[in-house]
Amino acid sequence: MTTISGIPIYISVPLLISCCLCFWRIIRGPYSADRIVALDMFGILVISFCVFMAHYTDTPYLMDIAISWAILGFIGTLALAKYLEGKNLDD
Amino acid sequence: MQQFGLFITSLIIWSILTWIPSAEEMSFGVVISIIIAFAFNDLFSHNPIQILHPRRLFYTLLYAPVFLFYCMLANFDVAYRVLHPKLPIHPGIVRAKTTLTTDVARAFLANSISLTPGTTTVDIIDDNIYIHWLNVTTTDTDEITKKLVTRFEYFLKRIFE
Amino acid sequence: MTNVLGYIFIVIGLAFDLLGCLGLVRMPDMHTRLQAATKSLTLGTCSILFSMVIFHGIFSVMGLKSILCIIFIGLTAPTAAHALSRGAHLYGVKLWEKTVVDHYLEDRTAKK
Amino acid sequence: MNGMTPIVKTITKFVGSIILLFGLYLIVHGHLSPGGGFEGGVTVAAALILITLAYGKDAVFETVDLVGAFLLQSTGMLIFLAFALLGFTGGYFLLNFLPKGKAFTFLSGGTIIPFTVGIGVTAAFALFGIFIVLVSFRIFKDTEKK
Repeated sequence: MTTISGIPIYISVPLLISCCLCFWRIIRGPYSADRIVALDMFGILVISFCVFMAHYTDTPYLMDIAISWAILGFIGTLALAKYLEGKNLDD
Repeated sequence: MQQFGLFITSLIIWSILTWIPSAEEMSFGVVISIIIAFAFNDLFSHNPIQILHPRRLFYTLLYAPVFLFYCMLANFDVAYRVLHPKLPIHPGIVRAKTTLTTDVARAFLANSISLTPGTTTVDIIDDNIYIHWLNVTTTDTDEITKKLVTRFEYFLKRIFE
Repeated sequence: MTNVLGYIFIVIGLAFDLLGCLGLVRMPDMHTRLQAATKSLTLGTCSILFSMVIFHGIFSVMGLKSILCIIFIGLTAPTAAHALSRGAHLYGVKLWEKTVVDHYLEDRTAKK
Repeated sequence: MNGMTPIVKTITKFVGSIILLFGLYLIVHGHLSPGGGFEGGVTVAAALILITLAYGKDAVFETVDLVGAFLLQSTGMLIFLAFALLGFTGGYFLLNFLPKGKAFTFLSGGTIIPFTVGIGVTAAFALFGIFIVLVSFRIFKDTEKK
């Protein structure tokens, strides 16, 4: 069966199309807020990639990478939201 | 009390991460849980044992299917609006009232509203909760409160207060 | 039988992921994009993770870590959406021109 | 002073301890799973940065300020150096002198666990020190302008 880095092609192609749509919004978005939204959603898509690779290549420790991606994506989004508010950290 | 609750929570999550836990891993987990219980002592729920009250557990079990139903409904709603060629949306940010008082209940109310059909919480100031709504039909505060907030408030009031 | 159930969950997850990203492209302004994307991608990824619980059983490495990941995403994704929405509104992102009403802007300007 | 909205503060209460625990898990399991000293240290620093973002800078800076961060960073380096020098008891530098257990169990690394703990402490507090420096530099510049 045709695979892309271990994931069957009927699963990886829809995910890749979703990633391309996110990239289109990152390149195109008129404000920086639009780009941050697309970046946040891209992080959630990467979690699905990690889970599928862990399942199909039978390497369960890739789940650790999925959890840390969720953590760092959340903190990055919060920091960028704080930047958008236009405040310093002490007020 | 709250340090003990944090200790038990950390130990459970540690045993999830190191499945199947052996004796040496669990003894290391006890040390790490003690470190976390002292590092986070006033950054956790102040009375964690109260969530095990039978009335709260009963309403939590009742709340889960209701929430999942609205979550599924939200996704079909989004699918309909995205796939429709004319894009049938009338967006707007509206004001609603909430009667919940504790911060935990308000946070879960905001998260529930964010995951249900056509609504996202923008901000909570005092008793006003500002909601971005995809399909604005009225701008009256009482009617919006009845339509969007009350269906979760009934459960969350009994779970967290 | 369990395999069929797991594949049903995977198909649901992939379909909602795709629809959410389509909403990210088609919607007219930032708040509506945030709505479509957050809801669809949260449920889509959670259903993919839940399919792993069905494939491997709950008490395995994959199953337990998937449940931890589901709890984490379910708590954090709406919170990130809320912070982003508030930040964008304070930053001054313009709403769509057909927007019906904006009580938040009225109250913020009235307070000043 | 007052950080972000109450919703973010409440969710930080639930999530922050999980992030710190996950960082410590990555540090300690460096020889069995992806991760190790540096990656776990980054996750621990991320937990501290999350609390700083959500609660304002006073919540963390009263326990760990700039001097404390650099002291703890040096302590991590000293842990690494101490275990490396202890190798001379058996003959040479960086010798794995602790007993090595069965492969793929938790205590199979010998001195790898103390080494990764040292690297993790160093990475965590070095990154947090950089974060403090960036934040306070920005405040200093703002006050200077006025």
